[in-house]
Amino acid sequence: MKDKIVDIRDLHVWYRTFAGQVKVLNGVNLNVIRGEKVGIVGETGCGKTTTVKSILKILAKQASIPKGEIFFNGTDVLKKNKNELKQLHGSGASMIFQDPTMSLNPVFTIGSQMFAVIKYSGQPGAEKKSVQQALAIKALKETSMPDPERILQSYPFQLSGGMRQRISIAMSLATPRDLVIADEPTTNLDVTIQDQVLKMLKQRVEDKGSSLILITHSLGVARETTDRIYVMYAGSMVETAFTNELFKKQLHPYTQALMDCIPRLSGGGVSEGIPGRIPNYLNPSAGCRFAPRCPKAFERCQTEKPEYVDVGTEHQVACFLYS
Amino acid sequence: MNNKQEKVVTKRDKYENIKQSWYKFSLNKMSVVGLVVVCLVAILGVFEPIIAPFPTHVGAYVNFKEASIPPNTTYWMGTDVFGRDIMSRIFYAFRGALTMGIGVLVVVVPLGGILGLIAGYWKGNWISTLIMRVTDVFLALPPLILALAVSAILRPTLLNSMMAICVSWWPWYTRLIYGMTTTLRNELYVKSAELLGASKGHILFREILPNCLGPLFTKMTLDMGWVILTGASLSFVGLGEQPPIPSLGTMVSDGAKFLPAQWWIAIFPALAIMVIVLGFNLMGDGIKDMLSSEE
Amino acid sequence: MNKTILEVKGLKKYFPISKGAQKGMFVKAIDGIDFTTKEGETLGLVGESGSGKSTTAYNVIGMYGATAGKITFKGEDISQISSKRPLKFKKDIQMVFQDPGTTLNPQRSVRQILTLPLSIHGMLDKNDPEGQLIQLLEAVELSAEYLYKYPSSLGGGERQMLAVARALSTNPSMIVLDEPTSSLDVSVQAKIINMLLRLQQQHNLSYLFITHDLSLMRNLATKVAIMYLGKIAEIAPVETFFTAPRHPYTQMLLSAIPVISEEEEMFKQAKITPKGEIPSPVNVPKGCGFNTRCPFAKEECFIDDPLMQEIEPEHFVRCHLI
Amino acid sequence: MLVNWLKRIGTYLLVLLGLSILVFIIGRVIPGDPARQALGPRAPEEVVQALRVEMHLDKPFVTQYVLWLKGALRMDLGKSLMTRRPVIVDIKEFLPATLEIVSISALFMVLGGILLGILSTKYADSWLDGVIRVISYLGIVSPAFVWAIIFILIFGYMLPLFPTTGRLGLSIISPPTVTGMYTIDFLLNGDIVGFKDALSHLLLPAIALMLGGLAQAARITRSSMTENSTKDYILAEKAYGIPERTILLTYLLKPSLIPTVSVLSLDIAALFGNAFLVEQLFNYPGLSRYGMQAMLNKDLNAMSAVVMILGIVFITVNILSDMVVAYLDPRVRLLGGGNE
Repeated sequence: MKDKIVDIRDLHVWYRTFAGQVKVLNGVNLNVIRGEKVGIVGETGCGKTTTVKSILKILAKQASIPKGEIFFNGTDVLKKNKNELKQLHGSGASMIFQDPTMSLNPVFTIGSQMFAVIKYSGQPGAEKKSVQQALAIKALKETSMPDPERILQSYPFQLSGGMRQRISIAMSLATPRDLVIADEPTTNLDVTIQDQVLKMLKQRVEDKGSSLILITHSLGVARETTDRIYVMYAGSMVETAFTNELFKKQLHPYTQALMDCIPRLSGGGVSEGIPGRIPNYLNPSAGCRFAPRCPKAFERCQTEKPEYVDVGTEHQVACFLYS
Repeated sequence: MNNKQEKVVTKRDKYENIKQSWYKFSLNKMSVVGLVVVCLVAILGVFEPIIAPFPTHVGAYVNFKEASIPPNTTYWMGTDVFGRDIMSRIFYAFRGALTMGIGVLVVVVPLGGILGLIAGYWKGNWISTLIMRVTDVFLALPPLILALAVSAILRPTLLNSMMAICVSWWPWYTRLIYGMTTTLRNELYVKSAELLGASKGHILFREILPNCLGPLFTKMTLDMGWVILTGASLSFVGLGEQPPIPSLGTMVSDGAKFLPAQWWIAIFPALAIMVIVLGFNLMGDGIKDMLSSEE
Repeated sequence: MNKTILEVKGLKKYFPISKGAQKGMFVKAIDGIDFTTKEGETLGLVGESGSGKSTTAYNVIGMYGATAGKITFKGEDISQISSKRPLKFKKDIQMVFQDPGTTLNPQRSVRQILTLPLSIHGMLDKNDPEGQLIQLLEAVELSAEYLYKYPSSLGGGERQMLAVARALSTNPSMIVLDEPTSSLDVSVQAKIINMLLRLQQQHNLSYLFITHDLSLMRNLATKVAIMYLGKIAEIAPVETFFTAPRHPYTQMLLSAIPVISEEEEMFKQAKITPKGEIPSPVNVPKGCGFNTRCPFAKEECFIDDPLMQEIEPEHFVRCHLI
Repeated sequence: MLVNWLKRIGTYLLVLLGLSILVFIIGRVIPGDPARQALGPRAPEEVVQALRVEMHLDKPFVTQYVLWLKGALRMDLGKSLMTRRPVIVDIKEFLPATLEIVSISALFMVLGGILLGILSTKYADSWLDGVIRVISYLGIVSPAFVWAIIFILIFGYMLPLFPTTGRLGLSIISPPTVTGMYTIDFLLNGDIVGFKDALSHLLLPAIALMLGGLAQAARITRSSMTENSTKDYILAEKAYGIPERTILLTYLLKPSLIPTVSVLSLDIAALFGNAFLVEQLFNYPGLSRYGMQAMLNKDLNAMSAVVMILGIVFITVNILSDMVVAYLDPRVRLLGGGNE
């Protein structure tokens, strides 16, 4: 079996709120093979960010993980204590965030932040300033940044959103990483900048041979950047397949409905959208969470939670139409 | 959908709101402690003639036989040099303290608030700069000193010391509301009200002000404590309520002369001040948590 | 049937810079644009951040007064700021903003929000005020129960529908929409787009629709104008705009859009790979603003700014290559 | 950049001028006759009248203000009715004493407040956090003069470790005045015994003064650090494996200090206000006590002088805090965006 960088099994994550426990993740299964680029596509509130944050154990204080395992490089992250985690964080994974105004520390220069990242990445000789400087400039050049020396001295607020996201990418790949996680890295950028940043991210990940988890709400972005796509709805995966396979044929009713809502460059109008609202996570129904909005739902969907079933080469779906 | 249904739905929304707010308020147990303390102080202050063991001791009562008795079963907090029961006098002083707090806020909040609204909304033109520069001048002095200077002019009574604190306290509210209004006036709902042709009065008092109430109530609760504290400081130097009417500041300053032998004369009023201010501070924090928006 | 409802001539909007190194200079948000819209039509304004599309919308609605040029609405001049305009224009042109989070006052109930425009313009139906409001809600597919809710208990999509209801309340003839669905999910966006199209049919509304999403524009607009650095690069009816774009920037933008089907790839045949970033609108490059990023830039493009040319009826392009 | 600083100092000078007008109005509105007050009821009318002329009380209000202002600029602040000496002499004597106390409590406040803030963030929701929060509540809640009384009670009588009155022990002769601050003058003079005695006299009033500010600083630091700890850039740094301690003490601390500094500058200025009562209780001969008596005895010249000095101190503290904020926050430094 190709070795799996990340293997999440039946992960449940709950958040403590004033009204009680909000059961966001309801049994998530996800795996990433070494060197593979995996996309997670889903709408607001489906739990995409919670899933990746639980891999890096940077969930909010109110979050709790009642059930499930997360294997990173073969060891279960949830069982690890503080210093064991150091190795995972040191050279294991890195994360790029959505909002360019918040992804870099506003009161430190770009240089001081990059040097710190390199220093604690466990690279040989990383303590020496000169090595840090060299690696940082090399990383910035690889992300086609003009005049890296000036960039290292400047502060985040002096740079445009596009440049800041490029710096985050450079930072995450300045030292070899097993896994890069990008949470909607280009959502706040203009289309022409987004195109350049996505192509560059894909290029850098391939050159460094690390694997990528790309979170996005746009199927188009996922189609252009990833090898395999997980479609997520209300706290669990509903369908997963190789990218070109998924765009040829969608199996799960939610994925089909999502496709029809996307306005096409070739025109022809859009569907009437998906009726109803995202389920309330406070006391979600025991059955399939898409059932109340699903045109093909039948009695069994209301009571039973569909299992994740194989329906072809690497094509899985969680729906009673197929099991 | 007639009025009855409207009542039901809004009532349900309101009830839901209250339950949610109480949960956030009581999340931190200390805020509940604060609320209890404040209620206790209010009850003791208002119903002092009934509750206090020696209501007559409040006035110009003298009984040297009972002078300077340490705390015992009859006089729980002991008596002062004139033989008056300290606990009853503290209860009465609570009433003075609360009247001072409420009296000052009732004047200062509307005055400072409206000036802040005007200065904030019309930021950039001369009226706003004038208001804010005058506010800066008043805030260039620590509030206690300005209050001291003003009360030193007037005859020392409770009312005059309240006026003195009003003079030095209104700018805090102007600056608070000014800060919020300058950001709120760019919110889209304010812009759209303007574009619809709504009157300036509507925009200031129905669109902007309701969104300032959260931090405003928090500051008012905290300030109840600070105003009482400043009032106590004024009466400490003799500029507040004149004897024989008891006020916490005067009781502390009189008692200070008899330290350490008759320690209780000064210590109990001092603790009383701490308790009041503590109560309002804890409650203020609770209100801040309650009104903070994020879940 | 459809005569011109809105005409913009040589519109300019400069913002003076009061602080920092560039003190005394101007941000040239709009640097001379011309376009017209007919009744019942949707003009789409497309462009990236800093192109001036939102500023144009704010000028039409009257949040800003024009620095130069003229805006005429149904034959009357509305170039000045909204507070200086006669009340009837505040009734006839309405706006829907981008951010669902702040477009409705969180401290006022839906009923108060919808009543405000009606009471300002004296259109309150005395004997059945509730019925009138419920009718408005039903026009945007919201149930009567929403009347007594507060914005905080509504989803992003529902809030935008309410914003549309507020805009509809004074039955205007034009609605300006500034990226109304860009912060919403695709499934919610689809609902709103279809609703807007239906309302346009029923009330013969004309829309000025601002967005950065060209695929959305393809399914909504009758005519599309693409803006770059405060100027219009190309205007064309929607069919020609997507099948035969002539301006290099339009082609670059089309080729940058991530699409989800093979037939859409067909529209990106120009394959101009996007490069560089939009320069700052303070010191606009000499000649054509796009010369720093244009693969076909000739020597002439760096000298003088090309003029708008009408290469086909209703199809204008501002480029030296034509 | 310089233009910004000049503009800022310009507004502060304007505030100072406004303050002088405010103080003058308050001074002059005093009912009763300051000249009669100074000379006492038995003084003959013409002597009182002469004093009144000398104090320009007969001239119209505006000219009185202009004369006073001109005098102030020439350091001639008129005579104090209480001490019968030029006010400037009193100030030279009393100001250093108060400055000494205030600077020590400011030092305690800044270092202690930030340290406690960091500790309670690091050990958030642990027993230590609980203890610190209780201390900070007690500190915020109780006025300086209550702490003064408690200290006098404990250290004055029960366990006399520290002196609770005056500036120097009776046996110690005051050092040759260089700065006017005893601790420094003793050090310059190499007199360690004197230095220790002066310091011990300072300790209790300084601590009583600074507890409120210390608690406030701790609370603000804690809340802004907790808020910043969930921001994306901190999560990213954790994900990169930067050790907890480095994140806490550099990347989280620096942005979180910005709100603390502005609160601290207000509290340091407020120290002078609270010093009024503390100096009274510890009968510490500082400027605040002098100002207090001036107010109680309606000594106009002394009162105006003290208030003006407090205004100047407030403005200097504000300018210092603006500088520190400019250092902490590059956006303020480079964009010149002053916080109102």
